[in-house]
Formats: sequence, structure tokens, C-alpha cells
Amino acid sequence: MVDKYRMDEQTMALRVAREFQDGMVVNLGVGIGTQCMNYVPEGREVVFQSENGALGLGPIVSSPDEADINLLNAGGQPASPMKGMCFFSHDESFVMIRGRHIDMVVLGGMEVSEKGDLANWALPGRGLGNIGGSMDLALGAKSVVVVMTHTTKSGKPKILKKCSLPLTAPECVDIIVTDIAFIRITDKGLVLEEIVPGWTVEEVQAVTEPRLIVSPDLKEVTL
Amino acid sequence: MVDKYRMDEQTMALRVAREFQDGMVVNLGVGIGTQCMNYVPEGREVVFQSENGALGLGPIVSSPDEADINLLNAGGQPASPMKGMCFFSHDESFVMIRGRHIDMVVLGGMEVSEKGDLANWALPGRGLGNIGGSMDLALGAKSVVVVMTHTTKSGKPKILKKCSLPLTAPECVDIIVTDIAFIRITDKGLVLEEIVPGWTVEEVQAVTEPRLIVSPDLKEVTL
Amino acid sequence: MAINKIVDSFEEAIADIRDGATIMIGYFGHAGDAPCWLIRALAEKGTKNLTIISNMPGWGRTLIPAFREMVKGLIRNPSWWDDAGLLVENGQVRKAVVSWASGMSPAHVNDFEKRYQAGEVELEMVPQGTLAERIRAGKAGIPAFYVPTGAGTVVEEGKEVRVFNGRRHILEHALTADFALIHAHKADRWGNLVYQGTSRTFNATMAGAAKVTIAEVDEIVELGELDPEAVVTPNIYVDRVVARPLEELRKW
Amino acid sequence: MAINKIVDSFEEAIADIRDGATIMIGYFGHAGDAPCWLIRALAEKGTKNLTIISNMPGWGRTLIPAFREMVKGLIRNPSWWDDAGLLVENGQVRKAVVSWASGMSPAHVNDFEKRYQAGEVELEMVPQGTLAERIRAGKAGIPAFYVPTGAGTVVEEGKEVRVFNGRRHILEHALTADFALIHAHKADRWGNLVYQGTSRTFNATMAGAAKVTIAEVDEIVELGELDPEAVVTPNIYVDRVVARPLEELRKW
Repeated sequence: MVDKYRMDEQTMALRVAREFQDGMVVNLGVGIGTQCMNYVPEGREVVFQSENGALGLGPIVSSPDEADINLLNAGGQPASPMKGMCFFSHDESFVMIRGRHIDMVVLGGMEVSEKGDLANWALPGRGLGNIGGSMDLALGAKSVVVVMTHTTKSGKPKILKKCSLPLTAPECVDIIVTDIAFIRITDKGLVLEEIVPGWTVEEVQAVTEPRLIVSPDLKEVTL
Repeated sequence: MVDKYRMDEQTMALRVAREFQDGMVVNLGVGIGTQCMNYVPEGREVVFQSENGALGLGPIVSSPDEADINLLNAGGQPASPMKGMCFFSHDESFVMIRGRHIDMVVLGGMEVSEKGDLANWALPGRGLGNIGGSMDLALGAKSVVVVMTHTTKSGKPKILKKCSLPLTAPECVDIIVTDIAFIRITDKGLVLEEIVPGWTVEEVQAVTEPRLIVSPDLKEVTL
Repeated sequence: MAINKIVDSFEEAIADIRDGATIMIGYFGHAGDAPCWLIRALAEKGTKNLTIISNMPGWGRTLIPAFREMVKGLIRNPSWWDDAGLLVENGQVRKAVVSWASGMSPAHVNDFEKRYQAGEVELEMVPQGTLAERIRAGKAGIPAFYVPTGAGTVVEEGKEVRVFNGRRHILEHALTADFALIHAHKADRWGNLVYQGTSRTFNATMAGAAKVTIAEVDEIVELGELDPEAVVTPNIYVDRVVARPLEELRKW
Repeated sequence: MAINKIVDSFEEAIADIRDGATIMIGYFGHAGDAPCWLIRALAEKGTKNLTIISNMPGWGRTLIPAFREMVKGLIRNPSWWDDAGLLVENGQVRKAVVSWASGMSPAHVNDFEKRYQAGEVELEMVPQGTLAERIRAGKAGIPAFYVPTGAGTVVEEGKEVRVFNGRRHILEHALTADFALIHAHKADRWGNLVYQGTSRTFNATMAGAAKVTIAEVDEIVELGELDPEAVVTPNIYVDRVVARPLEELRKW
């Protein structure tokens, strides 16, 4: 299994970005999320909401010479100015988020349960951690995409029957994009819709705790 | 009593405006209140808050040629633009009001009780009326000045032991300016501090239901 | 291909408003802040049984002429001024949630009051600050909150009372609607809005508080023309934008 | 004679902050939005037993160099960047009310976390949107409100739970403070503020939520120079204004 292909962060970001539909307002969580900013599919116009108070920021700049310390995304990366962008305070930002005005959010995950519970903020064994905007985003966005490696560094499943870590929000995740699969969470359970080339359904199931429903349209991840 | 001098609206507005201290933020209720805008004492800078979304509007304009339909005070009168003014939405306006950021409000009154209860919004016998911003202003401002005639058109007292009309807010009034007197509401009761020339304490008491405490510094109203 | 919230006509902008809808109408009470053209389009369409959420049910054509006359020494109000009173006078309104139910003085009786006295319309009176905050709560995903406003008055009746910091407070609930009709000064195709002076009022508060927010504006400008530091209503809250006829604005 | 909220020095601006005070410190977590000079003045003054309300207890001088290094291929951060971490490292903080308690990654441990593990500081973790809303509620005279955020998680523990529209919500209470230290771009003598880009964050939210709001700004301009349509923080929320030293801003 060590030799099998797994998507790297950039490739996962690219796959996630394919979910962005024309006209959507999307919030990108810190981490892999913010990388999606640069991969909006050709011909689609997407408005990014950054919880630090901006709508409509452009792609991350490519050199410090273009960077503006007052034009940052939520991950602290300098973004390009765009026509149509606007700015607001933190309370207004979370009016948008909690008030269900965001079409899609892309969050990192430590664990996701088969019911769509998400755990992504606590530092295990350290008694604290970083909730940040994750709880508001997880329950406020109309659609929640979690992007994460399929297993922990030691190879244990991160998609579980029940989360063991403190929850971010219960029953909130709609889509899981991992380095080996694309899984949709439905009322019937976890539906495996896409798989990375070189992996079999059995191999993906072996590193996933709950039972996967294989989509009749199962296909290889395309970017 | 018919022949005795009573202050007219403009004169009452002038007397009220003397209460404006340098640097205060003042909201002027619809009616006599908005007339105070033009009588800020010389040498004092006062910022007017209009609940329709402005801070720092200037005096009411003197001709329709100077009027701007987007520069109105809460009474709908066109105000002059001033350096330092700014605008905001209705929710923000009442964050200021309810959040106790306004130093003083000047409201009209139908009845005031000896404890400082105010009634000024209901239309007696009609089952409806205009609450408007009065309830928020009456309890949100740090200091509440009520300006009204001392008696009804039929000569009945408007300063009562207990209000008979639906309340705007209980125990909220600090100062009553009428056409014949200036009364401060204290823990001990109603203190008559100023009286209009030509009236005796007994005559003012005769048209006031609760007992008035005469201030040791009682004087004539000066403008 | 590109986000475009611009709609060509007022009729089209309100075409999907159905009988029985709940509609927020943004204004404080003057000519500068009302979505006059959207209101007239809705009057023309004749949609019935509306619940309106607004600062007031409106002066209407019953009182606007009197108002105009009252203030004419101070200000000239535009010929195109209309407010929700037009919908009331048209018999389209079933219920009003407002802070200011009657005319501008006890002597001025609006059509809403006549219908209220006749038992034809329902009224929910809400203090103005609570009205604004309930609308914001609807936009913000906050179902309920406590305020001191109205405690110890008739507004308290039937509501949960609770003491915080030694002071009575009452529980107030969020307001949402099917549509919000608002007026702003300029918009771009994304729906960013700016206003003029004291015309933000309930317009800026209601933007985003309904399922569909429709903004009537004086002018539509190119994307990028609005100063990003001066946008008052972020595009996310606006679904449709429709421009007033320039020739009528000019005429005034 | 005239309203003048301008204070000449950072020392003077914070002179009345006493031991045991509760202080809001406005920033999200980057160099562009922190009131760096006010924080340093407070560090120099050495005020103790502070409760800080902020998005995070700060990277501090423990982590700012690492952060700087991490992002240097993308952005150059100014030499004068400091955050509340400086106060934590100085042993001035007793308690932090924050949404983000640790470093920027599990590998980056800030001084607050070390002190927390040693039992030297208290921590109240609040989801970011709830933190912002609790601060706004403090400013708005709203003692408490219900949110869905945190329901079904550890955030719910010890809080009142209530179902609205079939969904669990928890009761959250307003936050206020003795002082709010914020950063804005420009101010006038009345205290009107404008910001730049993504630097409004908690600065604009905290303005007015404390008994005394002190704004550190890049530039003080004449009254009337700020566009009234573009003022973000109305003057009523600001008590003191102090300007950053121009030569240091220029140097960077």
C-alpha cells in the first residue's frame, strides 16, 4: 500500500475546486482549503468569503512584492485584489456564516463519522486547541466539504463510525475528499463516488471504519 | 391663569438645549425635540444622533433649495451637512441607542409619573399608535429629558402620581421641561428647580398631581 | 459564466411574489429611502394577503399629499414618492409588523388605521430598535435574544421575561421573510450596494434577511467601480438588482 | 470648546488601565490588524492580572519569528508586529477568552499554551462567530442570545439548551470590558474610523463594546476629510485616538 498513489494537497485542492459552481459563495478553511482559491474551474465565477472580513478576494499572489498585509485570506496568505470585492467586520462576517448565506465551505478534518459529525479543532491530549471559525462554518454553510488524508500518519482510519475527538459540529458534513477517495454523505450512509487510480474499493474500505456504499456510477477521480 | 405666560415650543427647545454639554451625543425625538438642533449653546460642540441613521447632522436648513432628501433628521426635517458626520443602518443605530451610547435624549410626553415613568406613544381610545424609537430611546439613553406642555388642552395635569396611558418605559425620565417649569426627578421625588416668570410655586403645584419638592435654589427659567 | 443579478424590469423583479407572501419593505418613512418602483410594481400585480414587515404600514396616497404640504416650506419631495401604504390602500395587506402604525400626528389617519379599526387587517407593534434587531437576527441565524426594550409595558405581554444584571428583559424572536424589497443608491452586477446619507435605514438592515432580496437602485455601475472600502451591503445579501428609470429621476 | 479625542502618546492613552482590568484586543491574527503600539505600551507599563478578550492569546515573540519565516516566500511582515502574546509572555495575563488558543499548527506551541499546561492561566474557548456576536451584544445592550453554534459539542457544557425550529441552540451571554484596544487606518478628532482591506476584523467589532475604546491609527486627518459614506466605525464608539509614529511606518 505504501507505493500506491495518493493525491497531494494541491491535487486534493484541485479536486475540491471542481465542486465550485458558477455564482457560488465559498468559504475556504485554513489549510488545504485556501489552496482551492487558485483552482476555480475555467468559465465559472466564484465569490470567496474570508471569515476575516472579505468577499471576493482573488488568487494568492505569487511573490512578496505583490503582497498587501491588509489583503489576506483567513489562512493569512496574501490574496490579489479583485473587482467587486468588499470588506466587513468580524461580527458581520459571522452573520453571513451563521445565517446560512455561504453556499459551500471547505474544511480540514481530523475525523468524520458516518453520520457526518466532524471533529477538527481539538489538540488531542493537550486540553486546548483552535476552534476558530470551524464550528460556525460547519453548521452555517449550506454545503460542507471536508478535505483530509484518508488515514492518520500511523495508518488508522479517520472516517469512523463515531468520532473519538471533541466534535466541531454534529451531522454537518456533505462531502469528504481524501487523498484516495471522494465520498458523499447521504441519508443512507457513505457513498463512495470516486476513487484514486490504482486503488480498489476493497482497499479503500479496508482503511474506512463504517461500511461504504459503492455508487453505481463509481469512477476514477478526474481533475 | 389664562393670561399667564407659558413658553412656546421654540422657547422650550431653547431651554432644553441649555442642558447640552460640550461633547455630548444627543438624540432628539420627533416634535419639539428636533427644534433643539438649532439652539446648541455658543462654544459647545454637540453630536446629534438621528435614529434614522446619522451622527453629526447640522441645523435644519432654512429653505427647500438647501434641502437634501437624503439628509433628514428623525422628524423628516432636512438638516445641513456637517464635517464629521457619518451614516449607518437602522440596526446599528439602535445598537447605539439600546447599548447606552447616547448621552441624552429629548422626548415628547403625554404623561410622566412621579417615579419617572413615561407614556408618550399610544393614541388613547384608538387601540394603536406610534411606538417608533421611543421605547428604546427612553431606556437606552444615559439621560432622558421630556419636553411637553404642563397640562392637557383641557387643563388636566400631565405629571401624575401614576400614568394612565400605556407606558413607554418605567422609571426612565430624569428631567421634565414644561411650558411653565423645569423639574428634576430624583430618588426623593420631583424637584422643582425653575419656574416661568409670573407663576408661583403654588400655581405650578396646582396643575401637578404629585407633590413637588421646591429646590432650595429655585429660580426663574433663564434662556 | 458570470454572476449577473441585474434584472431588466420591476415586473420581472417581483414576478415570483405570490399571494400570502411575507415581505420586508425597507424604509424609515421618507421619500429618500423607499423602494417606490418595486412597491408600485407589486401594487400593479395585485398580490394579495401579504404580511408586511416595515417600519410603518406607510402614509400611503391618503397622507403623502398632506405630508408633502406640511413640509413644503422646508423640502420638496419627489413626485415618485410611494410607500407600503399603497399596498394597504389596495387591499393587498393582511398583516403589518411595524413600529409606527398610525399617521404622522393624531390628526392624520392613514388607511391602515381605518382598516384596523374595521377589523380588516392585523397589527403587530414592535419597538423600532427591536424590529431592526429581530430582522438582523433573522439574517444572522440567531433565533431569539433578550432586550430591555418594552419590559414593563404592553410589549411585554405574552412574552418570556427574564432578569439579567438586575433588570427586566424580554425574549424577542427573529424575523425572516420571503422577499425583501429595498432601495439603495448604486449597485454592481454582483449586488454590492451603496446608499446616500440617511437612506440606509431599514434597507441595509433587511438586505439578506429574506429568502430573496431585491434592490431598487438609482444607478447600476460596472463591477469594480464601487470603492471596496465603502460598500455598505456586501453582495452576498442581494439576489436581484433593478434600476430606476433615469428619465424620471432626472425629471424630478 | 471642541471635541478632541486625540491623545499624544501611547503611554497617556493607556495610563488608566489598572491591574485586574478586562481588555478587548482587536485583531484576527496578522500584522495588518493588531494594535501593536498599544500592546507594547501596556507591556511596558506592566499592568497585571489582565483578562484579555481577543481572537487569540497571540503568537507572541515565541512564534511571530516562526510565522514570519513560514510565510516569507509570500509576504514580508513588518518589523513592528506584536500581538497580545507579548502580554502573556510578560506574565500580565490571568485569563484569556479566545477562539484560537494554540499556535498556528500543532507543532507550534505558544507561550499561552505552556502557561495553560502549567496551570498559570485560565482559558475560555469560544467559537469565533459566537465571540464576535457576544462582543457585539455587549455593545448593543443585548444581555444574551441563542445560537446553534457549539450545540452538541463541548461548548454546550454548562449552558442552557433550547430548541428553536427543531434545532438545538445554546444561550450565550454578552461580553463587555473595561478597555478595548483597537487598530484602524485613519481617524478624525471626533473618533470616526476607517480601516484598510481585511484589517477591520475584531477591531471594528470591539469598538464601543468596552467602557473605554482606544484606537491606534496610521494617520489622524482633519474633521471632514473622511468620506461620511465610508466611515466604518462611527465616532460614538471611540473614546481616544492615538497615532502611530510615522517614521516607523515609513521605515517598514
